[in-house]
Amino acid sequence: MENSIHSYLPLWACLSSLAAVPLILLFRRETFLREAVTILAGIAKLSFVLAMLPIILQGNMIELTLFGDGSDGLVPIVFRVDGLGMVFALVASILWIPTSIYSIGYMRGLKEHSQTRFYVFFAVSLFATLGVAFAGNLLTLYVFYEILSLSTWPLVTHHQDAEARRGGRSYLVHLLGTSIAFVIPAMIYVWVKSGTLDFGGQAILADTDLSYVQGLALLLAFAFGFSKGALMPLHSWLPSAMVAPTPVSALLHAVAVVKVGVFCIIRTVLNIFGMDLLGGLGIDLVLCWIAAITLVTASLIALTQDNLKRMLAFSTIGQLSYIILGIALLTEHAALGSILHIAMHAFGKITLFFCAGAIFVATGKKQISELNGLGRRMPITFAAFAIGAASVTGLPPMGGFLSKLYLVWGAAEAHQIALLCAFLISAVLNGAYFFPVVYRAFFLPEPEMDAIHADGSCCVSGWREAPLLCVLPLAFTAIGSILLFFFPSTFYDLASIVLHGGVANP
Amino acid sequence: MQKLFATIAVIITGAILLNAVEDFPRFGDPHSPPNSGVSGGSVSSSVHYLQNTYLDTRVPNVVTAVLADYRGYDTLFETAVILTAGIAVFAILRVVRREDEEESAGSEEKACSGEFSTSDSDGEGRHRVVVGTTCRVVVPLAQLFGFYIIAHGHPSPGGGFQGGVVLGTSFILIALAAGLGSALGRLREDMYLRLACLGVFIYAGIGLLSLFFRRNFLDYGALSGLLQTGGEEMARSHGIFGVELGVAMTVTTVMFALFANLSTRGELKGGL
Amino acid sequence: MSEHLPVIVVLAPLFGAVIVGFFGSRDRRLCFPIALTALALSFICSIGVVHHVATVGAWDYFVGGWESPHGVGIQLRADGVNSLLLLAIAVVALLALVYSIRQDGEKDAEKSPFFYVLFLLLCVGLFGITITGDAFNVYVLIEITALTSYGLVAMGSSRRSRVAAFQYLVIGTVGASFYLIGVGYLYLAVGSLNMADIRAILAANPEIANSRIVGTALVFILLGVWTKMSLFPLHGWLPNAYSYCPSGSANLMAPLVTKVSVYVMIRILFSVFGLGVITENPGWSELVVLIAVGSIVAGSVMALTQREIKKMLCCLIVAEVGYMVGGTWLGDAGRWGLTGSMYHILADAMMTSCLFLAAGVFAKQFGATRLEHLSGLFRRSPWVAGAFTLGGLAMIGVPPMCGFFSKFYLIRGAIESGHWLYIVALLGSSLVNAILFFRIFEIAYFGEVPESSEPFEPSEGEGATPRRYAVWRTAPLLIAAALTLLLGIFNRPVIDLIRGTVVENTGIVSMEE
Amino acid sequence: MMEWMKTTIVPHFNFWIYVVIMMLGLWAAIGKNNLIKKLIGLSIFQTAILLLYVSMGVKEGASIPIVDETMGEAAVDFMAQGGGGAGATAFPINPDLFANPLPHVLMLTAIVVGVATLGVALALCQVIFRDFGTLEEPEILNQIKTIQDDV
Repeated sequence: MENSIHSYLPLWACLSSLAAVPLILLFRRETFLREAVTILAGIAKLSFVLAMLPIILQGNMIELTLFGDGSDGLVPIVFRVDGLGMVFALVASILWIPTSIYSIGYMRGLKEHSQTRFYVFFAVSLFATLGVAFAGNLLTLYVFYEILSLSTWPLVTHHQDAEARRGGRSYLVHLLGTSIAFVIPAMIYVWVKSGTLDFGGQAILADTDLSYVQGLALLLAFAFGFSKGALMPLHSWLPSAMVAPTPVSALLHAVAVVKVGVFCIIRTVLNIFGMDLLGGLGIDLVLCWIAAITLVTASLIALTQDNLKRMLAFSTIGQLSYIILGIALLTEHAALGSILHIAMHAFGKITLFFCAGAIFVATGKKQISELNGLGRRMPITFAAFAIGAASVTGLPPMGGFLSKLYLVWGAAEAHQIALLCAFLISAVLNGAYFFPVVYRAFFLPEPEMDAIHADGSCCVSGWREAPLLCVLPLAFTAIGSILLFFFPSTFYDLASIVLHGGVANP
Repeated sequence: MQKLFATIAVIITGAILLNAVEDFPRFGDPHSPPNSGVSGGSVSSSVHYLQNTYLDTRVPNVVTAVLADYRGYDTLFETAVILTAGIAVFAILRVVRREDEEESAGSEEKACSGEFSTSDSDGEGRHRVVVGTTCRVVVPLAQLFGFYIIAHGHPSPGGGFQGGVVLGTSFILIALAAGLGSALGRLREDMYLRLACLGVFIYAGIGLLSLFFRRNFLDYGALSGLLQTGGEEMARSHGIFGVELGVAMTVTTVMFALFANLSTRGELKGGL
Repeated sequence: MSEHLPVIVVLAPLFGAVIVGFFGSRDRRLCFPIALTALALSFICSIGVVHHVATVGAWDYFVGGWESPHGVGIQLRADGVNSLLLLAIAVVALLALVYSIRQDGEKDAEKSPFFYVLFLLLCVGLFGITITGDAFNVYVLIEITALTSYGLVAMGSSRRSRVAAFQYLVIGTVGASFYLIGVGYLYLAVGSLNMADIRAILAANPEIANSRIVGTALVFILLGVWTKMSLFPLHGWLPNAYSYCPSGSANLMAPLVTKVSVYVMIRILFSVFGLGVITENPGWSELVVLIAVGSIVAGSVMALTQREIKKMLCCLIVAEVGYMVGGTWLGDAGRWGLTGSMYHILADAMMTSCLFLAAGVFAKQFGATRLEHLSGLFRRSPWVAGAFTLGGLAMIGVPPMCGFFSKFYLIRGAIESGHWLYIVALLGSSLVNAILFFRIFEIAYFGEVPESSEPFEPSEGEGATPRRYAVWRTAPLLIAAALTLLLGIFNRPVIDLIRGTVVENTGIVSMEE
Repeated sequence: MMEWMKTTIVPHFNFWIYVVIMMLGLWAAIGKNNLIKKLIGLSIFQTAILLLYVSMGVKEGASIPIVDETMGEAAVDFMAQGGGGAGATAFPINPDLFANPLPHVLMLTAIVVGVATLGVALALCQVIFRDFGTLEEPEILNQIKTIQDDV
């Protein structure tokens, strides 16, 4: 059924953003050229990914092995594009372009320093993100995972002040510390145990005689080691990383970084353990409950936050656990929902972050309690915010509805009523922390006129939207979330390819 | 504390070493592995040396032949070790004073002119009649003897190291008897450092020559064509001699350099 | 001439040293070009050797043409392990040489020709140790390396450098003498000095191989090389010696001298005693791994307490040595630990070189010797800071830097052989490295640029034009950083070559296991 | 006891002597405080190793390893007449008559190394004395503690 096609496309897709780095450095004085390079690289990346899409949709895989063929017991660097990787790559590369445009608006609007460095590391982190998406074995995955951790550190700490220092430290201690302490030994243990790290074919550990304790230890090592997935109690880096400029938070902490975390955990479940082994050992429930607890707790914490970005951060933690819980349920529909949720949540959450940033650029406000009445000044932004919030909460007709539907369906299928309730409670809580914001913005009166910053560009009288380059992307992604409800077929097909290629017939 | 630690360490070391003694071959055993090889195996290299040295090199003194030919690669680096010592002592100890340079150069000039001169600042030269005279007699003899040892390394005990030390001693003798300045007049500092390098260069250069005859490094047999000798054996013999000359040059100069620097704390003035 | 490459690698710096010594004192401007030519020749030849080994196989060269019978002459042997090390030595030495280009007005300019002579002789020693196939020849070359090191350390500007050099001398001589005792015992037991010959005799005569003489020989050879490589608890000399020597020579010694000693240990185990000694004496290898763990822990803890950049790096060397010794003695059946150790020799040479070059640049360009002085470095000199960052990341073991891949194989070996403590130490030390380096990165990245942000003017009259030489110092640093990255990305060919040699040789070993 | 001495010490007395000398030297090199005494210890230590090697090469009834020229020429003639391999019984040079040359060669190297090391060490001592005014290690270390200057 599956053919693997040898092609260099995945490599080019990864490298296209890396290749932009020297150009960005070269044009560091000409800001226009520099930004044009960023956007062109994004377009190039997207077109490479799109070029691979039809091949994947036909049920094929694309493979590229560098440095050896793995026949001599060593681990080569392998790129393999399958459905799961494609979903993630598609999301990341589509969203990079609006983020680039947005960051131009944002960075210029705030006259940030060191913009060249910002664009350079942004490009590098996209390189690493696609590398993770296309990684064909665990070693490759890990390599790109670490590149991502490091290349985002300068972005998180962009402001270079005491707060950024704290945030950056927490970021690294969590991400680097856990990956060195847990993932490396777990990865090599898997290698010793099974002799391979390759994701192709059946799951790596499927044939090994893991005991319950070993299996549990490995699963926990991976789940917490890939701490970009922000499972509690290793979640605290995510809120503290919100010191980053908003485009960084938007792309990296709603899309790339955290999704890399859950992506890795999905890989762990599907390709390292395999659903059968996890179910057989009975360790899936442990992961389920960790995720479920994270889910509810994070939503509750989000309720108490006043800083808009921190609230979004905790919301992200909760939504990530949706994905992890979905895959850990080990039912077909839950897995489908979980993969779809990668895409849906990405579009929704990036919209929300864009809005937060746009509000900050236009008015300098960060706290939810300050947003009273702003909806009338910034209707586009807040409309987009409402759409994004609805999508993340899971209301129709937004994309998030579909994925959450499948997730709940999967939970029911697995007869896990408690987990089903966790989903529902969390969905209610999502609504509870998002809609007060929308309510405040549109229906509460504005406190005083003169407290508003005057540096946002004025489009229509009375409107004080953020710069056009900020508003356009958020409108685009908001519309994207709606469109995903009506046209989810690409992602749906890809997700079912994952499940039927990797799960149904293992 | 330190002594206690040292005692413990030394006792442990000694115990380990003595523990193995019982397995050792008897003292003077002609059939111990080093002397004749492992029983049942091939003969040890020393037997090969004893039997074939004369055939291969026409050098009766096996030690010389092994030193400079069979294991000449070792000896090359041994010479380099000596050079290193000379250079290192210079680098560590030598006090270079730029202001004084002209002045000291002047005094060297003066020293050069004098015959076992009494140019030292202490001016005690006239009390050294006995020493000076003895020195005048002994130094040429010592140098001659040094050259003899070098040249006679083939048929009798001797060779570049031994001869070089004797030659070096002759210069030290001059320094002791007539002052360092006098000795430096005969072997100036830049000269002896250069000669030390030249010695190693001669050694390695002779070895390198065989590369041009498409033979391996230090294969003196390749030089037979160049030296117009009858066979490779004599070429080896000559090669060994050339190498010994290089060794002697380095050893002589470095011995003197060590003395000169150490006896004057690197100032090369005054002296003992 | 191409059939003589193995010996030319060693001879080029020797001739270079001699020629510098001869002409250098007359015209000091000649020293640098001559030294550069010599090392470049070595570099080219070592590429040739690597190419030959990779395409044809192990390369034996018999000095003096004494090929038969075995063990009469001195044999040079290049295989998958040491040919790469030759290349690494050549690269690191070239970088250190370019870095150490002397300035005309420096205060000890009269000695600068002799600095180059010692530098080149040190390279001779390192190349020679690496390529030789004779147990006694190793001793002679160890002594060349040691004597030149003492001289180079003592050339430091601080009073402390002399004391450090003296301590180094005493300990180094004791270490080398232990090695000599070990070789003597070995000679007493088998009557040969040629490594391949000894190996054959030991393999053919198990009763000799199991005798107490050979056991004692192994113990003393190991004690000797451990002293030389500063394995805990024999590490006392290293931090002082390398932190107080002039940075030009520290760049050469710190990356290479300990690494070459580790190589000697591997070579002795591999080609003389056979890897059987590790697997047949599990108790002893357990002990050695424990010592290695101790070294890792001690090195990391000491590094945490240091506020001086160079001293901190020196302490890290102790920990890195622990990695390699432990990896060698893991004794796993697949020889992954050994593979990892061998790769780590190369990787560590590159990254230590990068870090020491960076420390040198910090000191010369910014006058920064302590961590606090690096404040605002990323703003003052992004390139230098970036290169240092790459080196630090490699030390932490972050992919795709080379430090990661060695740990990858080391841990595999440790898991297969069940040395969990070693894994904990290895990962713990990675985390400590992460703390250490990110502490520096934070200072450098967040810290304010100091008031006197002008290029640092060397105080001791080191010349009025430091700018002119800045590029000579930064270029090697950047190259070293790039190589650290490239060695990581293209680790496969390297690992393949090492693996080929290991597998080939373990085939011989496995017969007696 | 006597028996043990007869089997262990007497036939290997050379090793016992060397080990004892070596221990003395090593103790001085590590344990003494004075730098010059350390060096003396180091030299004794190195010299003891020479003893080890040289005593290895001793053969009972053998002379110095210099092959008589007449004997050598006889060997050349023997080979010229195609008289078997080097190991044949009639070969004119009997290796049992000569001491083992290899240890001597090796020790020549070791002596040279020892001299070189000693020279460098003495130079270092002089510099240290110039800088610190003492050769007692504890005093030097005390003085070093007070330096917080250059690198």
